[in-house]
Amino acid sequence: MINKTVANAEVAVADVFSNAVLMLGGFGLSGIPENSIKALLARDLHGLTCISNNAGVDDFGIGLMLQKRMVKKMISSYVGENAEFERQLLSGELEVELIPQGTLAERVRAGGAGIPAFFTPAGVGTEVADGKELREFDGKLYLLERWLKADFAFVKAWKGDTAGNLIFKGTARNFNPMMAAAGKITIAEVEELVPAGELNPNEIHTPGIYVQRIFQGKDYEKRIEQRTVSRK
Amino acid sequence: MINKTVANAEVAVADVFSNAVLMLGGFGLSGIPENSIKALLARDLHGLTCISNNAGVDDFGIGLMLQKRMVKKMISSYVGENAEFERQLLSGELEVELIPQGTLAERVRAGGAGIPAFFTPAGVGTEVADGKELREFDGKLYLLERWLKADFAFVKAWKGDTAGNLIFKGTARNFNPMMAAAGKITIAEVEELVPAGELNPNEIHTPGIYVQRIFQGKDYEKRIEQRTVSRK
Amino acid sequence: MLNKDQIAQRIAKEVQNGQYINLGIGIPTLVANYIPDDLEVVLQSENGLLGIGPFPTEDKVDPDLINAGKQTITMSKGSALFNSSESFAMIRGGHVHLTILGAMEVSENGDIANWKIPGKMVKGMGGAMDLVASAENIIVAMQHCSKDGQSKLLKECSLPITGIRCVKKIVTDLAVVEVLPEGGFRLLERAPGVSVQEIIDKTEGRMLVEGEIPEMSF
Amino acid sequence: MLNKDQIAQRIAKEVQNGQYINLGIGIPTLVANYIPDDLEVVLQSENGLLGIGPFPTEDKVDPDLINAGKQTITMSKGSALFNSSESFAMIRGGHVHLTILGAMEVSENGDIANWKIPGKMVKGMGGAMDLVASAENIIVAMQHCSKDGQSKLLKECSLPITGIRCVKKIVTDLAVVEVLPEGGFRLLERAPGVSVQEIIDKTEGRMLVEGEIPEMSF
Repeated sequence: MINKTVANAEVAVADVFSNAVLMLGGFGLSGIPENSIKALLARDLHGLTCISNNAGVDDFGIGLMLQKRMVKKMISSYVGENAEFERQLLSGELEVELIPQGTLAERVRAGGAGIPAFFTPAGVGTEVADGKELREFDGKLYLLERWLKADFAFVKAWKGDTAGNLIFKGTARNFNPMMAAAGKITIAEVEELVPAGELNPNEIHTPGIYVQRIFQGKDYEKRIEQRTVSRK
Repeated sequence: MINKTVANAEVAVADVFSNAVLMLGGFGLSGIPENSIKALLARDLHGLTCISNNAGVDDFGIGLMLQKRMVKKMISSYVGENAEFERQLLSGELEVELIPQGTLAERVRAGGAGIPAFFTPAGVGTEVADGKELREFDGKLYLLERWLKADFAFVKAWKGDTAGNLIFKGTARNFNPMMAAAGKITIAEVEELVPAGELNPNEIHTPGIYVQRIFQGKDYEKRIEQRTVSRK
Repeated sequence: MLNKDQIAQRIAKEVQNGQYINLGIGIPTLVANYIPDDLEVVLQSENGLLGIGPFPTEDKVDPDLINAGKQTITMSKGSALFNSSESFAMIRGGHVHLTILGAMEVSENGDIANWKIPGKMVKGMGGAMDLVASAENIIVAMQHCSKDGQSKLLKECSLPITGIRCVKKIVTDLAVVEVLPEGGFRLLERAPGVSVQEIIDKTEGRMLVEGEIPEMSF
Repeated sequence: MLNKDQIAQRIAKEVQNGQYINLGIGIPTLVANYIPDDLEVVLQSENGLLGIGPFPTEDKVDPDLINAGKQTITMSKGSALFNSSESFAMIRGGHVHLTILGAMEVSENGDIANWKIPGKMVKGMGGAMDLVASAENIIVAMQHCSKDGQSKLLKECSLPITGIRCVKKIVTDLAVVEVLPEGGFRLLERAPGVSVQEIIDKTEGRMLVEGEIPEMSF
């Protein structure tokens, strides 16, 4: 089996270039590629377009890339909880394209799956529909939406093997599998990297074909945004 | 959790009606809903439209439904290995719509996913494109294809729980998950039915939301079409 | 007048056995606390879970298990995990029976606005546009009037809308209101101690009032 | 003239390290036997497997593990299973680097016909139309002529076509032929003992012959 392992995050992101289009997995701060983001922050990059459901918080995740002014444009569905983001947006420093979450997920899936466009009901009659083709099927209106692809996709999995196969855990799966498939170069970081053959082929969420580089991540912080508990 | 269990195949298929549109999972004879097919054969049904990648063989699977003249129309990608099928087709008794396998898979997925239409490159320049909208995206030509849905979808899984969650095994997965999502009523038969809570939520291939009825299958024959072995 | 918990409690009465339900952030999340124990329902979280359980005890908190409001959660028995594309396939495909969400405005033809205040709030629509474009039954939980006293049940939405002709019912601090298929609101119930006249006065859109309007019971 | 195994053996030389490959039914399936051990490649089966291993020994036969030709197979180390929609997402999305398949006809602009003989054969296209519409590199394995001596390398396909302008290379019992981007065939190699003239005679489409044409080596 083809071995996709690279030494660490620094090696994995070494050829990311300014003005590239990136995808970053995660929902809120759950399942984000922490190691890759840290390695990207250490590089001198600018003009990036980041496709990610959220934009992190001020001092973690993509929020840190915004602080460093590496990002020219965000393509997201929800960008609350980020004061620096809002400041850059209102001042015009940052371009933002807001997309309904399901449309975002499906556009990314379409990018990986070779579907250049599809119809969805989300956004009909709203400003999301501006400039888009509207068509009726079986009595209901739909919008035509295009695929999304990226030069580099960054995903975070629970377990992975050297062939690039990935297994996610809990709701940290979210956008990661679709982004893995939509990246020209997909870089996966995992909490536990095992030799090919150790994962059950029936339990794999992302087949290795989508992953170009994989590395063992370290020091996961896994920050929680809304720690909510109930009494015993 | 909602309990979807029914006693057996006979109960599960009791309300299937003549002229209904059915989907049946499986690739060749692998992963086909053997018990449901047997129960359908015991009923007096006609005029059925069957959406299934293949049409079984003469004496097994959907082939048996063809023998009984229950099927008006087959929608498939490959229908070789079935003499009775070919006879009915050439004599005009049976209508057949042949669809590229990937387009079939994606049309069924679209039906379950609320995507009424999508563009695909498969079939451009061929008779499959006749009467379909052709459009260029990024310099390449694509066809517009519509979703497929069914009145009843029949799927076969390895394990399932009473909430309708399913896990498939090996390549017997094939079309089953998409069909489960595209049926108005989805009937799942499983080799092993367990109480809700016994399957690992992270390993489920088809979430129970798609399944309306589930039953413990029995006497699986699992016929092999091309037994091919190598010497030790 | 109802408080938030009472609005949630009243909405819980709309829940039917066997339903798959998506609860939005805010009051809708509270609905889970009031669903009767004898109803078997499954709560969907659009970030990839069917079967939301109670919030975890301190020792069970797992950063890899959150709901769409980013709160830590648990899984109920028989739950299933999946990716975001599958999650919205479920929603768009009409497999989720009931969606309960908050709103800033609802118009008398069922349009809803809940994602943007031009020049002020630019958080994004999240999954709301997909949900309102897809679910067969949509119930809105909100205050009847804004903080400065403006009605939120309008002839037409003034804010950028999230979806058209989709809201079926509205439960506010004052009333339970149906959106008629042909357009217009119809008053179904009033909050304890609230008069029909007060509700009419605080509703900008057309409000049909037929016969005796019962007080809500819980 | 090459036999089927030799055609497969010659095609195996086109395989590059690190490729994901889809092998069609027939001669293409035989290619797997000739891929050098020092190349790391992964074979895709469009019914839902990455990492096809050798055929099973009698005691390891599993009806739940077959390839697209419905033959019983095994899985190699590091393989992954998935559904048909994901499988063709991989194919359509361009993730499979090389597709090797059989054909009844190939035209000089790279059109391929391999799924239907009107009035005679109605088996269906299976995954072939998706594969040829998607893969960046498509190699055809076939006999140079039909059983009744008609060339299968044509100016235009006479049978219903499977895909347009997609075939990059053809390996037959007589020759290795390239399809030029601007149209037309180009002779690359000839089978041992077969003359350039015989190949030209048996090719209906335009065949460019430049310089010395080497004999195939294995």
